Amino acid sequence: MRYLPLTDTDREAMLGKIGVNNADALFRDVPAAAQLSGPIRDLPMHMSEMEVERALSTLARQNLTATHVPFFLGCGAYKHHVPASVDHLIQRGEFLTSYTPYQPEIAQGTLQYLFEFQTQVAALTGMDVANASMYDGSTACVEAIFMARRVTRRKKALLSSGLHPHYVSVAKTLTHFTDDEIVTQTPGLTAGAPGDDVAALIDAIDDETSCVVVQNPNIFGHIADLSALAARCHEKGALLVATVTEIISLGAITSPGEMGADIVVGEGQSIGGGLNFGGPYLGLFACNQKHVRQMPGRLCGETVDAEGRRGFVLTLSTREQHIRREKATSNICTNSGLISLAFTIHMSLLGEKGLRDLATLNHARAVQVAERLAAIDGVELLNGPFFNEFTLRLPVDGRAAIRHMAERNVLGGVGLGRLYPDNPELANAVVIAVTETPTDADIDVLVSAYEEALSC
Amino acid sequence: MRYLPLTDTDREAMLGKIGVNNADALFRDVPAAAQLSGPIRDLPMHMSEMEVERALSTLARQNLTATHVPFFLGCGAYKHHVPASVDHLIQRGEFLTSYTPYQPEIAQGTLQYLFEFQTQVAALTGMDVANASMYDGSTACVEAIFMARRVTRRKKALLSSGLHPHYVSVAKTLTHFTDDEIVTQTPGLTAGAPGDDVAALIDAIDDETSCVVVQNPNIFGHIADLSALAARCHEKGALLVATVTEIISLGAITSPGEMGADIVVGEGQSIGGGLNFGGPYLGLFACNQKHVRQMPGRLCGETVDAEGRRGFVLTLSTREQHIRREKATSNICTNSGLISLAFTIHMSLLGEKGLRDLATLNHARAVQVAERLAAIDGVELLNGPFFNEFTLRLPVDGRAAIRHMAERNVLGGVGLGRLYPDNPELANAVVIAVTETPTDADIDVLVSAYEEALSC
Amino acid sequence: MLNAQGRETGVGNVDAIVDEESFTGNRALMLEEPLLFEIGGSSRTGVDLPVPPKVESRLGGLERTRDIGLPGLSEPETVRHFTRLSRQNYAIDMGVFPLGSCTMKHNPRLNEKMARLPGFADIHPLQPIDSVQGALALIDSLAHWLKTLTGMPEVAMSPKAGAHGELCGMLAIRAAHEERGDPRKVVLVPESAHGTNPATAAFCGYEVEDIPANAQGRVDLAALKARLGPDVAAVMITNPNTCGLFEPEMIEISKAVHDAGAYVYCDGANFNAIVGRVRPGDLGVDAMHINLHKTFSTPHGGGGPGAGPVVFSAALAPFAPLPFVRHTGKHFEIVEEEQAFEKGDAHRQSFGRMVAFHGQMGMFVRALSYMMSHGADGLKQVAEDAVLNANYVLRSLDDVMTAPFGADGPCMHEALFSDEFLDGTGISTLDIAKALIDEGYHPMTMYFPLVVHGAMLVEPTETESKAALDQFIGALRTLVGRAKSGDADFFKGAPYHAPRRRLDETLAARRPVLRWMPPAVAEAAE
Amino acid sequence: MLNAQGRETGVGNVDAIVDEESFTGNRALMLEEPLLFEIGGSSRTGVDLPVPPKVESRLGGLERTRDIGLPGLSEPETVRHFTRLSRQNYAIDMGVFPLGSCTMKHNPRLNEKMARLPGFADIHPLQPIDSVQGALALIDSLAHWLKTLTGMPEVAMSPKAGAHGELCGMLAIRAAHEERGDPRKVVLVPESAHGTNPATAAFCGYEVEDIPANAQGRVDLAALKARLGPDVAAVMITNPNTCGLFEPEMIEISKAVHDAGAYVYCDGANFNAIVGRVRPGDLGVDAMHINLHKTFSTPHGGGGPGAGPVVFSAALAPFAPLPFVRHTGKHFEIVEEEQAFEKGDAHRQSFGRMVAFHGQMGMFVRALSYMMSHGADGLKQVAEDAVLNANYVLRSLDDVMTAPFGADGPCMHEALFSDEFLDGTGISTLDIAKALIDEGYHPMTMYFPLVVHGAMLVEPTETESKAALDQFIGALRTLVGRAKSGDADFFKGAPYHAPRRRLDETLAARRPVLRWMPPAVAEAAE
Ligand SMILES: Cc1ncc(COP(=O)(O)O)c(C=O)c1O
Ligand SMILES: Cc1ncc(COP(=O)(O)O)c(C=O)c1O
Repeated sequence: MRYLPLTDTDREAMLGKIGVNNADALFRDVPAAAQLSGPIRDLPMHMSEMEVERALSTLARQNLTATHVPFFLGCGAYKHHVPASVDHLIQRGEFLTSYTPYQPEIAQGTLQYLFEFQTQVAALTGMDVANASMYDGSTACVEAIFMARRVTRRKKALLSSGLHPHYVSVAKTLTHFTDDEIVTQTPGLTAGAPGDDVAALIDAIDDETSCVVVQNPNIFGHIADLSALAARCHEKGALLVATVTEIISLGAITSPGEMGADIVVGEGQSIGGGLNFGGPYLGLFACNQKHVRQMPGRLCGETVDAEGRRGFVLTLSTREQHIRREKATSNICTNSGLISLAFTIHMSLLGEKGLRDLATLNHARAVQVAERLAAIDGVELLNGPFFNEFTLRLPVDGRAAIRHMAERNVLGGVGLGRLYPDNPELANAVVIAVTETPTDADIDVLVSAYEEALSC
Repeated sequence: MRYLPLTDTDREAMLGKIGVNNADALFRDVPAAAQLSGPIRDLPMHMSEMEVERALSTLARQNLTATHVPFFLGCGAYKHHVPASVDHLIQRGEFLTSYTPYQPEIAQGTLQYLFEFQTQVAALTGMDVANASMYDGSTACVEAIFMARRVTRRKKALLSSGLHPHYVSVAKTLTHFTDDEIVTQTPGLTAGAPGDDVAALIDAIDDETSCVVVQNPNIFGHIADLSALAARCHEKGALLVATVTEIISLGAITSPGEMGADIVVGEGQSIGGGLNFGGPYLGLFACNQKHVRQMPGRLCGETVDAEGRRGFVLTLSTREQHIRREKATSNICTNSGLISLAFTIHMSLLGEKGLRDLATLNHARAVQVAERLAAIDGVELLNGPFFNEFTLRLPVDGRAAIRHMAERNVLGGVGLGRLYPDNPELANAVVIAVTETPTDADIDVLVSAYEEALSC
Repeated sequence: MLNAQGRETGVGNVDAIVDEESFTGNRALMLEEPLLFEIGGSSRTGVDLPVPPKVESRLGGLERTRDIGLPGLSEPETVRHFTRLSRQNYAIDMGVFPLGSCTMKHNPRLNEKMARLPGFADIHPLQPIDSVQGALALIDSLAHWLKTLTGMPEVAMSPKAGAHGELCGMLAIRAAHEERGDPRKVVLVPESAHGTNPATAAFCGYEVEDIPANAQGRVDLAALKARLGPDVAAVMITNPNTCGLFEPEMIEISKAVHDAGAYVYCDGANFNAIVGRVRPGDLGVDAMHINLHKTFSTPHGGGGPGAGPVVFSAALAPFAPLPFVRHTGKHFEIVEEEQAFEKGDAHRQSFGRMVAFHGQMGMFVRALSYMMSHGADGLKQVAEDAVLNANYVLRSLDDVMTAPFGADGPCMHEALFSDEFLDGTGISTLDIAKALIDEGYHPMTMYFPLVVHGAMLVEPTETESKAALDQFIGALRTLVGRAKSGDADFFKGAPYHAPRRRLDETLAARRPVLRWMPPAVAEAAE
Repeated sequence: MLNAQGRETGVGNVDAIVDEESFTGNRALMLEEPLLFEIGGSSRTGVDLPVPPKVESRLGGLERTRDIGLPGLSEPETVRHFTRLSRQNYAIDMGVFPLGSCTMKHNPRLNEKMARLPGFADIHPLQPIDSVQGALALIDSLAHWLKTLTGMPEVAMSPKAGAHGELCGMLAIRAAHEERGDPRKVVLVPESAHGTNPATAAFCGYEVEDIPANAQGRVDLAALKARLGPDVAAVMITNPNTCGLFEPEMIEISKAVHDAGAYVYCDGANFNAIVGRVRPGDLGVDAMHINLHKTFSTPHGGGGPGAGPVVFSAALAPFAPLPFVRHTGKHFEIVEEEQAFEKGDAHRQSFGRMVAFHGQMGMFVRALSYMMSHGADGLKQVAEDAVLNANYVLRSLDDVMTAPFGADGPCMHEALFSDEFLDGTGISTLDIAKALIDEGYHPMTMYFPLVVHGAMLVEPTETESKAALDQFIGALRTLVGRAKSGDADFFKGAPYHAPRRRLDETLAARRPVLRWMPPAVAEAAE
């Protein structure tokens, strides 16, 4: 076995040192009833690297790959071009094969990029501080709801109908057995402002409300001004939790922090991450200084060493499970380390200028495509303002149309029936994301694919 | 420009420090007649990474790729499975972006692997010492001819007709303007021993002969015992230069050193290297201790540092151009550094056991395929002994048959008409290499492809 | 002696020594590196982009007006910045990393390559099902491996890490009790458990109570039985436990728990010790998470990402979360929403979705690649070598260090020591750890588990060679000798050669600085 | 102060210092590593292979009988061995690498990715032409870039590195003279030329004679004219030359050489200084090699591989080597053999093949990727920034170091210093270089070119930022100050912090040990 360095001679010698005759003797605590004789049945024996590579490549080839076809899917996961240097750097063994930086003297590499990551996320979201990452946007979102409860000592969270339905489900699941109350509405496709329920939320906030959770841009691509909502939250002593699933949007639109959000959570996959069929992704979590001790997850902080040189350490860990156990702010331990590194690297490459230009490019391409598709007979563009994603109402079932295109190697968007199976009002709607990646040719193919799909 | 760190502000400040107004002033030594005004015409302006990747990927997709089809080509370049860790390690910046180890205190990484590489090559070839690599097998081969001249002070080199025709051409080209004499015969396809001219060579050696250059396995895959030839060379004061283009063969057959060769040169691409359409490859060069000071190329040697710790340095550089200039043993400077690292890593992974098993596997698969193809009507297997490569005589033109199969996505071998366009005797012959990489299914496809190609 | 270029080729001044710092602060290949914000510029960028088409903005007046305040770097500077940072880290690729409970084993590069195949890395979670059949087949096949290796009938693939898996398991347990109309409130957790166990139980609204341990570092069965009752929903057990010991009475424990109408949650973080040799299903476990980033070697990546699939017994299977992959006979489908199983599906009672999309695909590919490479035979060998290495370390050190449970026989995959052997030296577990850093090692886990004073938990894993272990043992024995000879000053000062000496964690916590600020702002803030 | 786990969180003993070596010889992250043969074993392997089918051997009695004597390593040990070795290297990715004449610029990772596309990396040089049209198109397009950038009508793509390119150019020159029936014997090469120039000329059977230089470090035109005559076949000139200076009289030089019936070979190693701004074709050059691994950033890889395509003037074009790619109107083909052009082809007079197959495809992909990324505008900026950086270094140091040609005006891409400023200090160029190592830099080129005493040739390249240069300048100024204050002992002892102190090259050459031997054998050999 290529991964096992011990030779039989080594094993002999070591068993000798230990003073037993064979490996079985080392497992003597295992009840006889649970001892297996040979290798487990129903599983293959070891394979050469070549054979494994062949088998897995065969599976990989059975998927329709985004780079190989015109691609326009979004709804919480976006395809952006990630510079080659990002993947090169995160594969350095010193990053890839290290552990959580528990020994700071030999983990300054990890600690410093975490400090840089926290700074970038805080700056992007317009907040004071950010943590060292959560699993993904959906888990960051529910952690924000729990944090709001700790801060406000209230239990009622209002969820916007524009919040990603998976995020809503996760919040419901994790609060199901706690005494938290989750209030949600099913979204309506108001033309010009699909899923925009800011007004309704403002009215709904009461003295039991711990927080209001909104997404911007929302699941339909709509973007809204959250200032009034924030003001109302603060009047009522509730927190505004803003969710951002397309982080690139913050290069073009006002940050939630500037609009008054108290907690900003998000999905960071767009910067540095790939699509990866949904994971691993990158949970972003930012808030204001005054709430920092209620934050979930790891935090990296600056300090000095014995010789007075600047250095970094994990800090405020009395919030965390390994110190606080059942009183911890969260049970999270392993987070999204390496993906936050990819984010930090890609973000350093972009810089302020690159991010703004990239966001501008995304928006311009999306507007272009939206206008061309809206021009197709029977297609209605539902969005007023949007960033790089928008919703169309088709004269036919959205999922069917998308499937029809996929069979012709065009990945033309997400049929909302996929996300809202029980909501007939959304059955004909599709959400289309346009990033910097599609070529002009891809866009032409998309447009004719829609024309073709609707004409049959 | 993403690769250029200077900002215009930086440039201003620096021009100021230098005391000129603009960059043009720095080029004042360039004759006005040769000064270009704007960017050179007929070339595109800079492109985003995304666009470059797209353009090059498009070209790449226009080639029929070995991994994607049944593949059986050899003749000096072989497809072997290279473990993923090899490519990972050679991409470490400390290896990839370093220079020739001229400052040994901060180049021990490179120097130690060169020392390991030299040891591996010497052991494999059965010689005392090896250098730190040449460009490829063909240039190593001609350097051996020049070295033989320096050692013997004679000018006549006899080249076996089993030597790769490209190697023969290179030797002819590089000796064309020197007063060296190159004696060659065109190969004959003697059944049982194609290209085997050991006997003829033994007769041809005379007192002017500086060296005899043979290849084993030869271009037709035939393997021969070189001991008698070596003995005769030594009798006559000539050197035996053995060339190995499939280095994996040395895991199964007796090394040239053991058969009495004085210089062993070879192509190391089979271990750690890819096909790369012919380059970069890896020139191997080994000889015996007594001739070391006549060797071309770099040598790494062991020494100690000021504190007495073992360390490595480039040594015996008085042979080299940067010290010896026109009296150097060769003009080579940049060699195949990183490819020799890949070789060293792959060779360490294989080890004695892995290399022998791999060679056994190659031979067994090749024998299997040879027998199946020889069973086809009208197909004649010309080889007696062979390793993983053999020659067939077809009832039709070899290149045509190969082209026919390629159009059907089968890369079935090399038609000898490609290598010997002026030798009608070889027109119907094809050389087929079988390594560990083809699957049983690939082999079935190959066999039917030949049946089909011959039946039309 | 001079060479032909006229330069010396000797060794220079052997005795010279240097004290003061260099101008740059660098020490040859040990390089200092500022924060990227200190070298970057807001007009600098490491990307080029095509010019956008001219369109009328549709941002609805929400255009960003204020600067973000994020300096950028050119690509050369970026590559250098992160390369220099990386060199301040220790990693498995560099040497022995015996961090107990973390299973720091070799990460095969094949797995990295496979995870990057465009067919896996570049597909969207919401693509039409028929366009991702290969991906679903992979998830299904990994699920088969996990169920077969654990001897359990069901597995939930979506949990994102071990702690998330614990949550998954406990939610299923809670759902099962609710279903029975018997919502219990208490979960029993041994003091030796990892912090995530009690934290998770609390997260699901349970009260956490301690399970007493016996003198051998195992669960005290009698005490447990005594505590079990109608209020106990579940027992969370780690087996092998965090002392690196197997629970010999596991079957009885499970039986007692079941008899009391409760469920057995097993923390599978230590599965590496028994993989391929023992199936938790045969021990009566109802739910167990598997850290793919431990046992199945998906890299830890400096803290993540991981993956924590959870296997379930028949009793809990119906409550498993969404989504899940199933084969309909003609193709694979993924069940994402409650609505999807009106048709009397086994999962009707699913407790729902716990994360967006379908789980850690990138980790799934790596884990399956790892499993296929080892095969059933190789995995069994993994467990045996992991346990062999740990016992070898235990027996090579227990004469000079204190092995609290050493006398009771072999350990599993971890060798546990207490700081008793340091009594009176004034030297602590922390000091030993820091001194190991100078020797070129990552220290073992310190001060965990809490049941042993000044714990040192050594987990070599199966991918360490005997030679590597012998050198590690030699280094540790030397340090222990030095400690006993009472050279406390030396230890208190360690590490000496690392990029940093000891860091002031007290200061960091007292005055948290959690982000960089532009100098101006920072001063203002003072 | 203790944390909740009961461990200290302070900084420990600040004043403690450590002198003696560690048990392992490691210093935290600076790790010692034995030879792989000292850790490997002959039964060990890091690969698994399928079992071979049973067949009757056809090795004809040549089966290997003796052992090879090559220990193997498992994959974990291999990855660790080479990772640890790599950490003993300096590299561009780590910091400023101002090695004059080597153009150590940033190597974009995109190029590495592109070169690994299976469509390029995994095709065989002898595949049927119609199955490699994309590869031939790439070579053709790179050829177009090279011809356009140099303003020359023809290019030979197959040379494997710069020196091989020189050989290519000189062979073409020799062939051209032979064709004219006027085989000349002498090639003129300035003393400042790189060693490969005279070595190459000799390799082609030419006698090498010196070209005198003038006081400004340029070719002495008058002296050159005086020497030119019917016996001179060619002049090899490096422009910009190895002193980092442009030859202002290049056009006159070329004219004089041509008038004398000889050819101008230009060493293009320094093309980076003028790429996109000056076309050698406009200077009368007949042949010039281009080091793709310098100007076009294909990585140096610790010594190679490189690529050295050669551009030719119309006069030499017909003599260019085989093979070459051409487009027949309907597709690309590659002309490999003399036979292929009986049909009155322009290349009828080709001097033949100089290497197997078609050249360094892997490097071609990287170079083209680099060129497309920069474009005509970016490449011009490359030359300007490279020259700007060099002049900035020159003017930031010429007040404390000796810049022999500094007074004559700007330099090109390299700043050249002599060791005059060290006179009387007892400190040499070598000592300064070794002291720079401790500061975290790779030293500049030392003792080359030979025309300047104790030369220090600094080539920053365009991919260094101003901040990086300022720190480098600061470090060098500090060292120079220290040298002048006469602290020779310090310099003679440097480097202090590198993995090794100065190495004994004298010993290495006197008693060459060029390979590892099993201890037994080694002793016997003593
Ligand atoms: C015993 C034990 N349980 C649970 C966990 C938590 O797993 P994860 O970090 O993957 O969330 C760990 C990991 O450190 C562990 O060691
Ligand atoms: C001026 C000069 N000429 C020629 C060469 C030789 O080029 P290569 O090393 O690619 O053979 C070099 C490279 O060091 C050089 O600097």
